Amino acid sequence: MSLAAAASQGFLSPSGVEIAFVLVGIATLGAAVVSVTTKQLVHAALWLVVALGGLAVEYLLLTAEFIAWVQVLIYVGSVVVLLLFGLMLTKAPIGRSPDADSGNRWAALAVAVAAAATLVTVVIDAFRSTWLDLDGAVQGSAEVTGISLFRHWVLPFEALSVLLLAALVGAIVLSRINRGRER
Amino acid sequence: MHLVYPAVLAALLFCVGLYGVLARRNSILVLMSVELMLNAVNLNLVAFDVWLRDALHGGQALTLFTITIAAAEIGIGLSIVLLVFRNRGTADVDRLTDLVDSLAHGTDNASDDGRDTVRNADGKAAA
Amino acid sequence: MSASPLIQSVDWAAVAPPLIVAAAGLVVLVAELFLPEPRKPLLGWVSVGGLVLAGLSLIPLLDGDRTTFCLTAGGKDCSYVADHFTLAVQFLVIGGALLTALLSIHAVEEARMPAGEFWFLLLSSAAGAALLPASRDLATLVVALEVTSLPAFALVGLRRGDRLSSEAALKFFLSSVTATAVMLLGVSFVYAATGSLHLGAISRGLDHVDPRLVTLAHIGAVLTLVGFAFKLAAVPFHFWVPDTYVGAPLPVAAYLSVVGKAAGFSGLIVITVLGFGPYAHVWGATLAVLAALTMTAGNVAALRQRPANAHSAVRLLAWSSVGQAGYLLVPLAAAGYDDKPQEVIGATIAYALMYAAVNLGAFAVAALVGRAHPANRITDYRALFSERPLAALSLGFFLLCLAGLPPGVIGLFAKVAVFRTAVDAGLGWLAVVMAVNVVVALYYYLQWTALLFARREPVEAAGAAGAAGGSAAGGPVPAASADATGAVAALPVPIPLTAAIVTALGLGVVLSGAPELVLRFATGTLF
Amino acid sequence: MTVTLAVLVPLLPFLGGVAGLLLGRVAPGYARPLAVLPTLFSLALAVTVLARQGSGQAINAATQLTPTGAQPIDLSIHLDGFATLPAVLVGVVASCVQIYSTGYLRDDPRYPSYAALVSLFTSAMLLVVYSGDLIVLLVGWEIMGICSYFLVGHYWETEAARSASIKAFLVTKLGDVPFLFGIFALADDAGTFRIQGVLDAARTGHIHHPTLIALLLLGGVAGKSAQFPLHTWLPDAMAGPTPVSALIHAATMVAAGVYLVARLLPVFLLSSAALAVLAVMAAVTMIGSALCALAQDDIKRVLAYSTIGQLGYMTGALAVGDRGAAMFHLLTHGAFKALLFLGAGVVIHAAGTNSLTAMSRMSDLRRRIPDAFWTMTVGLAALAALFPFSGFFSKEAVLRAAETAAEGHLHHVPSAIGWTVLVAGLLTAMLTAAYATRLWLRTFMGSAAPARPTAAEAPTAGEAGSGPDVEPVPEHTHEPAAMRWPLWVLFIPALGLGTAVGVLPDYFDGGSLSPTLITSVLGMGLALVGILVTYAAWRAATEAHLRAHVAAVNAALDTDAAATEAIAVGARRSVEVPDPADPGQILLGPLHGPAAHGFHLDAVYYTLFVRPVLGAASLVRFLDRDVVETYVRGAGLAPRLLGTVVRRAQTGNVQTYLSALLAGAVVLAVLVAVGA
Repeated sequence: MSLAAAASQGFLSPSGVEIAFVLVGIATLGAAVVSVTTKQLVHAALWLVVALGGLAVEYLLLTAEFIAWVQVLIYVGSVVVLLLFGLMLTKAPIGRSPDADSGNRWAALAVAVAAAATLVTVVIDAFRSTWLDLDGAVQGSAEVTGISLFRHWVLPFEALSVLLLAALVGAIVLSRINRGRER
Repeated sequence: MHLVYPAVLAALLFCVGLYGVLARRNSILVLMSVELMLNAVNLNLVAFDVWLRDALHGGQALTLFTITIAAAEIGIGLSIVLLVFRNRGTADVDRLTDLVDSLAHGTDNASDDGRDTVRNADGKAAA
Repeated sequence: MSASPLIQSVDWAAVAPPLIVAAAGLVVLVAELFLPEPRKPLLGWVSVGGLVLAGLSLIPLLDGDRTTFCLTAGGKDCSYVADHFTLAVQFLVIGGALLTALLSIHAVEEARMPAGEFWFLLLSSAAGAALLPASRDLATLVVALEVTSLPAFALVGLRRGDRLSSEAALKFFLSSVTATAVMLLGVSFVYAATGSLHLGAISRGLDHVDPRLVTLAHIGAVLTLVGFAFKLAAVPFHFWVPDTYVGAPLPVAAYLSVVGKAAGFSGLIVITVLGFGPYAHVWGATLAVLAALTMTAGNVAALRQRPANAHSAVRLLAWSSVGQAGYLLVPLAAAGYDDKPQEVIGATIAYALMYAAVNLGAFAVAALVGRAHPANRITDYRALFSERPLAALSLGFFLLCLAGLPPGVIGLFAKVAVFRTAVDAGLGWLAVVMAVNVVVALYYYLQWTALLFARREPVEAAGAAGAAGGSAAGGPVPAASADATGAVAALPVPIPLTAAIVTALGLGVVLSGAPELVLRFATGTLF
Repeated sequence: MTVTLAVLVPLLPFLGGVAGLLLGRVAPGYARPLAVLPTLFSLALAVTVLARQGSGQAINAATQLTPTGAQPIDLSIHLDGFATLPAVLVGVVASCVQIYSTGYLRDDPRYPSYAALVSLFTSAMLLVVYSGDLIVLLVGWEIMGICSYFLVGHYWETEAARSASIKAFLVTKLGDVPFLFGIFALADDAGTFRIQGVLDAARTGHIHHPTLIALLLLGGVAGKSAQFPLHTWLPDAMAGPTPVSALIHAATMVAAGVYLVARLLPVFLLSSAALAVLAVMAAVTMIGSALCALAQDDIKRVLAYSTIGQLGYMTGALAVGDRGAAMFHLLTHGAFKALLFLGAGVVIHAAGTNSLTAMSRMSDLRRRIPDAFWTMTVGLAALAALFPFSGFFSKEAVLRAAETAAEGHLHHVPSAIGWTVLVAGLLTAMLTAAYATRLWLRTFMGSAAPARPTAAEAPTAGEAGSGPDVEPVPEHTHEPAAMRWPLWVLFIPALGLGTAVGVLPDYFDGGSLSPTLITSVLGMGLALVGILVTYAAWRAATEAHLRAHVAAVNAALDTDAAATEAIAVGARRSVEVPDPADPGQILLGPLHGPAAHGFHLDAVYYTLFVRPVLGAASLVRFLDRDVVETYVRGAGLAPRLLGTVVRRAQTGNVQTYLSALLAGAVVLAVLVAVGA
């Protein structure tokens, strides 16, 4: 497809979109790293918001508008709020907690570094000269995505409704304090 | 845009999430890290979808599904964490070792008894 | 593109089995709101009815292949295919769920689990597992796998006041979610390399991948397998199994050990055989290594179970199910080395059908004994024969089937069918590993079987009996275990539980008499 | 019709056994008829099948059991002389043993399960004999094994019985692993599990790895048929009840290995290497076991070692490619050895001990149990291969085959193999005669000189126990008829089966089985030498050490036979005081010590295998009382260590689990990436 075009595009002459993508990407990655290392539990959730928001910007830069809005709505709007609620309900300490990391830290670091080395090597090897053409028709407007969803992906979509319902029921039944039947 | 940028970003984000899953003690923070891993995958899918100019938009569709799945998982995961917290007063994953099958005899009886007392207390509460 | 119809056509008969199961779940959920408390047990029977109905809906599909949710443009790939493979696995899933439901009816009552939610979650999980073998694109597969797993997390944690139950649920949840993330990463790589999520298109695409993407495609293929290998409890993705089974309500553990595994191996089969056919050398070798690791780890860990430890019975069954998962993987690995992989994986189906019947049976007897002995130690099974001869004989039969010894003929033949696929594929080393494992497994299955028929320890020797039962430090056994001797006979057995045991026993005996009923799957192609 | 009858032959005892297991507790009264009648019926049917089949063309009938995979598994029956004759032998011995057991274990509370297991065992053996398919044969083979472990452990209260059953399980399973691979490799080469198909493939040269397959199969054969170096479980298995020893460890199960080689002999003949291994195995087994038998004190252990030796004759015959001779010896040996064991049961009951030394202090055994005396005398004569008893003819058939091979008349058998078997066979003939004589003299000619003049004159026996001589029982009435008549039934074939020598070739491959002059003279001569030397040594020994002290164990004689034996089994270790009056002591000289302990092979195995396992076991202090639970103690060291590792990995910390999960995924990915 657009592999041929890649040859003409060097890494040393970045386009505007690329510069924006890389900058936002660095910010996203930084926020993610802080989120998994900070000792302040609530801050971790807030840094996660930054990272997820950064990803939404990246989606926009990749012309996937619909996904970007869904990302903002679902993640930033509800998931993080849920997580914060969870932190409150489990009486997580506000402020620094010295034992935020488990004893497994070094094993975790080793596995993560090994995984990163593998994945990055493979990905760079695979895509080092692949050009992503963003100039054509919009790929991810709400209309395009919606049409493809209902034309080609009806079955998983339907199955997903069962999933959501089950998750809802499951979450309710688990978090309901024991009462009702046995009383 | 070079496809390498989103792909490498996704790979790195995935591994950051992976580190968090393995290193965090509070289970809610572990959940957050899982979210990072899933989001990394989403970035991958969107980038590939755009690059491939997929007529079916499989990548974006799967991204939407993944977001939904992630939301559902967070919901049920949080309720499980709350349940654990209610039962033991902690949400630290590395303290959940009651189920380990001890090599030495005796300690498992203790956990068994503990379980029975919980059940009994439950029964009394019900009565 | 605009000429094609907007919406995919749907063949409702083809999708009936998972649809009916899901619909039954909804019915139960709604009905619970209107049922007064004393009538709640009805919900269980409604669920059983729904599952029977779903099973019956398989019959009209027997004639052959049906496809639905096909692409309206660009290719003939379909998302849902009801071929013989699908039907066989759906039969297994629905049957397994049915037996689980029978097991659960009294357990829901006694553990005071919320009835409506329990049945809804069970049925929606079963619906996902029934959808899985029919799925022919990665999006549906991922969603179906999640539909199978998510309700299961809640089911495991449903004994809400119990520390172990919630701990088990959290462990299961975290492991599963992580495995899902890894799998999705693999899916994204496969998507990048082939440009499609439909298995048929992936298979065609893998034949001529851009050379620069070959490594990516390989890694993607392997990582995609991880999610399903996790459900199947292949080593090293098995760690959640013993802890989760022990902590979960017993019927749920039985469900996971059968239907969960069915979801795992059917997903693996669909993906490897239909999707990653051109990469057979990769996944064949991978699965062969996983199979060897899995059966060895499962069996040796089961061997090391202490009969006097709490929950040792369920834990032993858990480890044994890990070992059995290894056998299930063998034909899959062999399929990677065969020219016609579709014909090899039938042995897995045959083995799984045998395993489902007898393993559920074993769990049913464990549930029966667990009523009198909540700790469910293996030593609690001593002299079961003198108290409940039928239950003891059934359990003995189930264990012998699992071990592959006569009179559990079907276990032996299923093992031989599996073994033969390895030999035929030239996987001599795997066959050797399997044979050694079968011998190793004899020890713990026979040990348990013999215990059923042993004489009861004299009451005054109860303390010594505990020590003799295999304790390391000889710690005193709680007096409850001595007092409870004979208690198994005292408690009445609920009818559904009896029905479950009898059904499983009947299946096992019929299959032992006529093994060709399942072994015919081991020949010819199912797709 | 014949096929239907043949199907019923294994089926009847199976049904009887199952019914016995089910009804055992509910209705113990049915246990006896359920044990005896199906076996008798099945014997009658087996005889009918033999009569109808005669020496005619082999019948093959099959129904496909599983239409699976490349090689279908058939439920098939193959009826020829090699099947019908052993079936009758199994039927006769099993019937005798069942009847005998009704008397022998008459007060045993575990009789119902015991009898049911014996029935199951009989059915499995008949299945092995009739089966035309290797997988079905394997099923029978394994059932026999399992029944045998349970039966050896019948007296599970005693340490000896427990460890014996574990040992039997482990040693035979050690052989079964290569055996299983051998069968699958064979089926893979031949393309079928049908024995007939395998033989056809062997004839047409489709077996591509005959040496490998034959050696793998030999592993299982050595385990099952107790051949060197896997023979050590058989003497210990004598801790089981005597009728079990008679049925399983003499006449049937141990013969199954020999039987299998006989059925598959064409495959073995393709490989000279396998034949050579077989011959060496046979020679070592024969001579070694005969020396051991000469040094044993326990009457049943003498018989056990002699069984090993006689099985060595059969494998020797197979090594020289004559399966007719092997089967002939299998038949006669089955008859006279079962007779000897059942007789030994009577003797043990009457003497209250199973120690030969103690028996040699009893002067009146011969008179108290005349049935046992006469029948055992004939049995021992047959064992020693004296003319005209049955053992003579079958042993001569073996020697004749070895001689033919030694002269190089057989193109597929190297003459060195023939010489090995011939020389070992002749030497063993002498040793066999010697230990048979020793057994006879020590048992029945006790305390020769003082033929019990007065009660006061028997101080040794008085010291030995309180039972027999303090209050002698003039008319010994303890043995019920059920224990006496089987002896006389078995007496007939032990005496006269040799006369079948003219007919038998028609049932087998057709080669003549009649003795030749030169081997007969050599064999008889050597046997007579053995007898005379032993007698002389015995005379010298008894006169020198008439009053040696011995500590023997005697059980009260008013208990039933099985209880007597249970006590004797439990006390076996205490009687191992060397007795200077033993002719074996004189004959063997310095060899006596090692021979008495089976040449310390057990000690070698102990250091190599058992000690590490026991070390682990004592660490865990795993002390369950049940027989089968102790299997676990015998589990090999490697699985246990591995199991510990796997269990230790199960830390309970979910992050450890996840680390392993993700690390596993990374490792897989890296491996695949590198591989790609």
